[in-house]
Amino acid sequence: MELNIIIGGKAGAGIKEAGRMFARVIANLGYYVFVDVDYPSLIRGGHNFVNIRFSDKKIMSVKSKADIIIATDGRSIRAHEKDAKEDTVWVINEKERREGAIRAPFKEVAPGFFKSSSVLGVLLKLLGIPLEEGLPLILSLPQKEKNESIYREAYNSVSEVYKIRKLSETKRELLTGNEAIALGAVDGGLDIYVAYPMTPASPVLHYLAKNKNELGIKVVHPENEISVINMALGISYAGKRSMVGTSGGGFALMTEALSLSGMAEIPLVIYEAQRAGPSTGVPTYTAQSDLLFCLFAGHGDFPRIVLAPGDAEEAYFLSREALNLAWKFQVPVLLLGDKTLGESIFTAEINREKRVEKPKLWNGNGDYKRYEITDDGISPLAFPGTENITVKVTSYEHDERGITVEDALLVKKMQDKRLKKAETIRNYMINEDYAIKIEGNPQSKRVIITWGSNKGVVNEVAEETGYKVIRPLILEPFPHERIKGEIERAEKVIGVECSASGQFIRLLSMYGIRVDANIKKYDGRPFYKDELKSLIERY
Amino acid sequence: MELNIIIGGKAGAGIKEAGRMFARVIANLGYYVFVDVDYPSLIRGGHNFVNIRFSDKKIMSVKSKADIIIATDGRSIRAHEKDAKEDTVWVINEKERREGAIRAPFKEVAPGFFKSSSVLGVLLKLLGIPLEEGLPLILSLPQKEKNESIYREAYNSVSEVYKIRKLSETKRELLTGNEAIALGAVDGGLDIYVAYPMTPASPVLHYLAKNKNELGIKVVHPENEISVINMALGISYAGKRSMVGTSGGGFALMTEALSLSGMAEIPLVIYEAQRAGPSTGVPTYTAQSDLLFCLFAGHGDFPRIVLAPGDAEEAYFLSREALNLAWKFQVPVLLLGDKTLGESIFTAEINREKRVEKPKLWNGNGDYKRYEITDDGISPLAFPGTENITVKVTSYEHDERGITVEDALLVKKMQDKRLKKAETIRNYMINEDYAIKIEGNPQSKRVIITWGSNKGVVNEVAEETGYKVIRPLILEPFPHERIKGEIERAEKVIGVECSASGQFIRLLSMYGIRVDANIKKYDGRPFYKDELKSLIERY
Amino acid sequence: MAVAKKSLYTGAEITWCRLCGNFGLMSAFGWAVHELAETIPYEKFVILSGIGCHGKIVDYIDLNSFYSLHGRAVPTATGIKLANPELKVICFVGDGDIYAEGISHLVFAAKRNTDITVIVHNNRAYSLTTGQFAPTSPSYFKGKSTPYGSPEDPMNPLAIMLSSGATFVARGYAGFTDHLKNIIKEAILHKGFSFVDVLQPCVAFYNTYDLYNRQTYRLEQTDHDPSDFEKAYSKALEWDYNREDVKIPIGIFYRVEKPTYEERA
Amino acid sequence: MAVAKKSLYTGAEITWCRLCGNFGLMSAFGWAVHELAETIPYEKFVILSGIGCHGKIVDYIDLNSFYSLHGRAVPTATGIKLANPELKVICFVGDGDIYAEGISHLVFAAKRNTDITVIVHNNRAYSLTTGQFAPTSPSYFKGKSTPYGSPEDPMNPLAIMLSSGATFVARGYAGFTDHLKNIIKEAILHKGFSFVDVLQPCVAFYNTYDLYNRQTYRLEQTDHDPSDFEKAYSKALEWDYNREDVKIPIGIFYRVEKPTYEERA
Ligand SMILES: Cc1ncc(C[n+]2csc(CCOP(=O)(O)OP(=O)(O)O)c2C)c(N)n1
Ligand SMILES: Cc1ncc(C[n+]2csc(CCOP(=O)(O)OP(=O)(O)O)c2C)c(N)n1
Ligand code: SF4
Ligand code: SF4
Ligand SMILES: [Mg+2]
Ligand SMILES: [Mg+2]
Repeated sequence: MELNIIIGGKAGAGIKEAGRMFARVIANLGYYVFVDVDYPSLIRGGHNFVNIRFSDKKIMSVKSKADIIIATDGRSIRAHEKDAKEDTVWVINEKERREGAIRAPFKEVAPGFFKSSSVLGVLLKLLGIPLEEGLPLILSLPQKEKNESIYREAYNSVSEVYKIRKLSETKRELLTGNEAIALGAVDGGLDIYVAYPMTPASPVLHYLAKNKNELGIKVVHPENEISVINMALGISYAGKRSMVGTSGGGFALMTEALSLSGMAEIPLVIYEAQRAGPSTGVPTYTAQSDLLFCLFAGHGDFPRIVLAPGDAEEAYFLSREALNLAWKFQVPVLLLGDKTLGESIFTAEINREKRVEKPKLWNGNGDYKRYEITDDGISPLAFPGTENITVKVTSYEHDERGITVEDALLVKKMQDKRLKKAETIRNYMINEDYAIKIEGNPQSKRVIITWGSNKGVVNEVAEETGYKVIRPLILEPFPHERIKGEIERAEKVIGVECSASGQFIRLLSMYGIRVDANIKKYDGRPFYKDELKSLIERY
Repeated sequence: MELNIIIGGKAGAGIKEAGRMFARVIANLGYYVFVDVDYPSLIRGGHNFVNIRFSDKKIMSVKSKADIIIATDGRSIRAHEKDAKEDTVWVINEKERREGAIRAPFKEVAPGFFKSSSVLGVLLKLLGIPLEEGLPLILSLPQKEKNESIYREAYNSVSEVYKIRKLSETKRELLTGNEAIALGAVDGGLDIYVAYPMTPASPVLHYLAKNKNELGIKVVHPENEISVINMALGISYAGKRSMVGTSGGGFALMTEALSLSGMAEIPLVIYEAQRAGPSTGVPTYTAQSDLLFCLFAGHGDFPRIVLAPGDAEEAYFLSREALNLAWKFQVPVLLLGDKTLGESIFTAEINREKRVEKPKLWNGNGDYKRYEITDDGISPLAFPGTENITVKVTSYEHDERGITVEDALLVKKMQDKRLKKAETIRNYMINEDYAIKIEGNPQSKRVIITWGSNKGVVNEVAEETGYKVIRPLILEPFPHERIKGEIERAEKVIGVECSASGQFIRLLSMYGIRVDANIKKYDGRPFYKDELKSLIERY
Repeated sequence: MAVAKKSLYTGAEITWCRLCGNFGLMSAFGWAVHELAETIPYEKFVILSGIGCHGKIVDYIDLNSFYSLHGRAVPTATGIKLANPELKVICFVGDGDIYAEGISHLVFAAKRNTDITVIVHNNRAYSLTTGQFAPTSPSYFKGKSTPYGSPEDPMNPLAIMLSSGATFVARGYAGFTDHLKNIIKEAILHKGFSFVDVLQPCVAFYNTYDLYNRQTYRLEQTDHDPSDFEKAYSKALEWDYNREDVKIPIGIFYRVEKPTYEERA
Repeated sequence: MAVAKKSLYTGAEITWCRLCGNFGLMSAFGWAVHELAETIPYEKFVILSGIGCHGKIVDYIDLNSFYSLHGRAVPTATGIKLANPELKVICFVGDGDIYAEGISHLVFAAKRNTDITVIVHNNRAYSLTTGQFAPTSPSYFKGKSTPYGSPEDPMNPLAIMLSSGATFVARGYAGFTDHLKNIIKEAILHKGFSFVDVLQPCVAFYNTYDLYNRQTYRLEQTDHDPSDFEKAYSKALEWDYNREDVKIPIGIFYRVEKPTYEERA
């Protein structure tokens, strides 16, 4: 049992809200659900839609063709003709016309605002879900009386088409990737989140700002991204865990200080939520085309860690991990997401658990040297304010105490220290269980290799078409030996990614991993399941 | 006949000046000369030195061991003990002591300033070069009487050790890499140079600012690098040729607008003079560790060109070429140099010739569309101010007129246009004669592969040890097929680069090119000939 | 000499909210251009914008344009003017855009007296990013990044511009289109750096129509002398972008002639 | 209670030019710290710097330090203070560094009233990069990037700081070490954002000792009232960083109490 539903309407008309409420209802009934949110960069008007798929099996993708299309305005009818199948059930605004469509009263609470209650009412009735299942959500809205009457009227205005039954008593949890990242960071010990607004990373800022008191953190929104990252480095230097969040353009502005983080060995987590570029591009749409930039950003040689979650659960886990890794190794850690990961709604099973690893701390004996040369390249940490010592960090090449050096031997010595640290990181990371995931049909000799938010759609297609899926979650240090091991006996390897120039495939080739074909999408939309399946079937 | 001379002393004592004057004299006598300038980041005091090598054969490297060491202060004696051979001729300040050293009066024109005249006097006499050969240089200095008397006294204070004769009547030309870049840009049609000071790129700014009237250009020094690059984009949009110059940290700040240049298809040349990083690093020393950053900087997918000259002649040629390519293809072009290339003095043979190619211009018919879709992906240019049309450029994804689009099909269409352009660029560039250089012993099956300013030292060592040298001058689009062709029958391939993490080798591996060994230097100093030779001989 | 009026509309779909202050601002600018077109040909205008709701204006107006980056329109404009001094270069920027991200460029454009015009769509909020506090938001502003109220007091951009050397400093109100049109005309005609802070209500995140309708008054209707720096500065301090109970002067605060950057560079 | 004086010298080789104004500035700061150490333990101090000759100071002074990027010491300092409000955070920055590259951060630190101290080594030149004009260079300044004279008039950082909301604004002179020491002490003790512009002669690129010895006078020796904003502002305008024939006031121009950013954030 599964259905794919599109709800379209104007920005500001509560389309996203309707999608979220419906997802809540269906997840309460025990279903798995995935919601892709498609909206242009504007505040009111235009055309928004949510694409919702739910199923009794675990799913994490949507299809391009919908079983039900709910068009709350005339433009939505035209926009979604291409997404309809022959048997698609259409529900349109009572003021509009379309052959065979059900017409319903999509009422606004105020002019131009909130059609969500009416959409929910219509949709639940259509699916044969009892009115009571949606009521608590409606009653938690502002202007609840008005919303309730709109909801009831809408519910009663159409007839049942499907009969969706409760699947189990367990209500599934819903989470966006961004919420998962926020919570993961908090559970990894986040003290202060610093960010300048930028789609699609802003929801993390908003979520943390709203809940900062309960979560016990501080949230800062400074004047620009350069300030953001330098503030964060100050916070980490002073001994508190910091994290920043941005998208490609903002990240670009941070690259000077990224290199500082590498040189000064100051822990830092950067959440980079990719969107369709280059430049301002298509800012509310998705892409995976900042990959190579993130891997090599910053001048000079220094170690870094780059992690790429594929869904909300991995986002939670890797975000928490990112905080710990940054402090364990005193390096910048990039958490590389995208709009699809960040803003889609997932049914996720997350057991929140605080996990704050103690970093390597100074033992308090003798003189303190911030950049002490050690076997593993990692120097013990101490923080300003500690009695009898001074903690000196610097953007210049330096000696063990942190004083500038220019002498050839000393310069090489510190470069070697950081190379040593890179090796320590590599040895640790590539053995981590989660470095790569093997999914789909693990026995198959036909392989899809992909990364990030393609996880859901690729795994589903792979299961149906009998492909094995290899997906690295750690992109730097790159677990190439393990990938090669998994690929060894493959007869066919297909790459799947959202980048016009095929950045992921170029990364693979850097490690001698070749693919037979590369399926690229770069129109700002995620892969749809039916679309990807037919593309895969061509090979 | 060749000699290697080190002159050491305090910053501000005219050591660089002495090196430059001596290079002038010896080049006037028909010799080839190469000067490596080694100085820490400070204004007065500390320890500076120039390492000068001259020969009757073409050379472009220095050795670590010197035939003559001129130590103008006590510190220089200690600093250069390690650079002496058994038979090194030492000249030290008369106030100092060292066994077997010649003592000479290194006089200052003013306290702490300008020992250069005395150094030149001593050196010329030591080499048996007539006093008159240096006199014109001395007389062009400020305080010429005082300088002349110091020069004469110094000349007469020591005895001849060598007898360097005039080699030919042709005086060789001297040029730093930075001067060559400045002149190349001007001859490529530069209208306005925009830069914020940053070692080792600043000399281009200084040179152009000083000569702007004769060269017929404007020079602008704005408030920061972000302003620099955005100003330059404005200049190009308005139809004038712009160029910017910076080093790694400043380039990092430019990466957001680099992506804009890609999206808006605005011609731009960026000179990135690498120095030892990460971060502030060792700012007056050399490195090749911004390579991967430059290749992948900027969010999103967009075409770019990256050029890497190996000496002053190539710097002139590629800088001129960069201007033309930027306008031919309407893309950002990076000219990737480093401190060794930029600040070393070369004997260079440059025939200055203005070469300003006309870009693809709008034919004036019909409506103007800035992003017209064409067969080669290149849209005709027009500039604001043209009657009856509007020229609209944008950082957003756009239609042919330059108006924002978000629709999936239109987004893909423009991405495809830029992919098409990338292909046009690739086809053009990889067939360029200069895409790769084959040097050393072209018949050899033992190969060194290297890039940038290693040219001189690698070629010399290769000639002596019988290696073939492959050196790409175009790093993007990468001429990998041609490299592979050259490498096919090689028995041994050794990489040589100045990067701790081996960035060049990682670039090669991205295209399936593997090396058997990689020789890396990362202490901020260039490879010295004797040093590299012994390293190569180990394989 | 009457010049044929060119349509200034590109035909692109306008995606501002109904009643957004940007409409008034765009009209004022359009009128100003039409009036100026008597002496300045349309093709000599170049408009630029930052990123934000305000930025969309360059998609709508059919003049030469450069849709720049968030915070960066001003240096780009300076480059255009340097390259071709015959062009009239006007930047449409946002308050988040130019008072936060790009403040350095604004200060230096004023310092240099570069001959461009900067028009700030000052809605005192980050709107396109769905409502965060901005440098000129009042301290009680509850935005998405500061749901418990902004921890900062607003900046006074006029005071900063005057202190940075701007030679033309004005404030307009998008609700008084005709008055704003005159300011914009004067700003464009001014030789040197012109700065116009436009109070622009944002109906979605900070609806200030009532406030401005009630509190603004016109400097021309007082004895204000725009050639007097001290008076201009004290007028600039009259309203602190925070209080709602003081009068808000609009009009030209300051105007003085100085050699431009393009002349000196 | 007498506290044992800690040596504040790291032993690193000092590579400033002989007679550089930075020596006077460093002494003044050292004395201030020793005096403050009576009540503030040494380990509670954190010093930061930008990149330039000025920046080397953090290598020489044996206190906790963060040798930051060109122009970025101020946001880093804000982060430190947010993370640990018990620390006394002092930035040593250059005029190129913070009036050009990092001006946005300076304006916002003032606006926020973040409780840090910013000491500007204002030698009115880019020195470490061998002598280019800087934001406060006079217009006749011939630097390496402007060999025919700067095309810009100097900025007045005090006016900008006052207009940005700084709660402590002062100017010192590196040649009057004792006077400067007192200013620095007051600045560090001030709760809120403290800004000290220090006139720092650079003997290599802009030797201004004579000028400052001749022209400076002390505000304490006048009837200046630092609690009066208007007076502070007009005192700030007295010298435009250009003329050599007007008197240059040094001392504390303005001081007022306001809640700090750390308290409000
Ligand atoms: C470097 C960068 N950072 C962040 C953003 C995201 N962004 C887009 S619009 C905007 C704020 C807009 O506020 P404002 O400038 O006041 O414009 P308004 O929408 O209010 O007109 C931001 C932060 C961006 N595009 N670029
Ligand atoms: C991003 C960046 N741009 C440029 C530089 C090069 N740089 C180093 S010091 C300096 C100028 C220093 O001037 P100022 O801040 O006044 O310091 P001073 O040397 O005069 O003390 C510059 C531009 C840099 N380090 N980083
Ligand atoms: S969100 Fe505000 S500024 Fe943006 S279009 Fe709507 S009303 Fe205008
Ligand atoms: S160059 Fe100037 S600022 Fe730098 S150390 Fe020398 S005198 Fe001081
Ligand atoms: Mg705004
Ligand atoms: Mg300075």
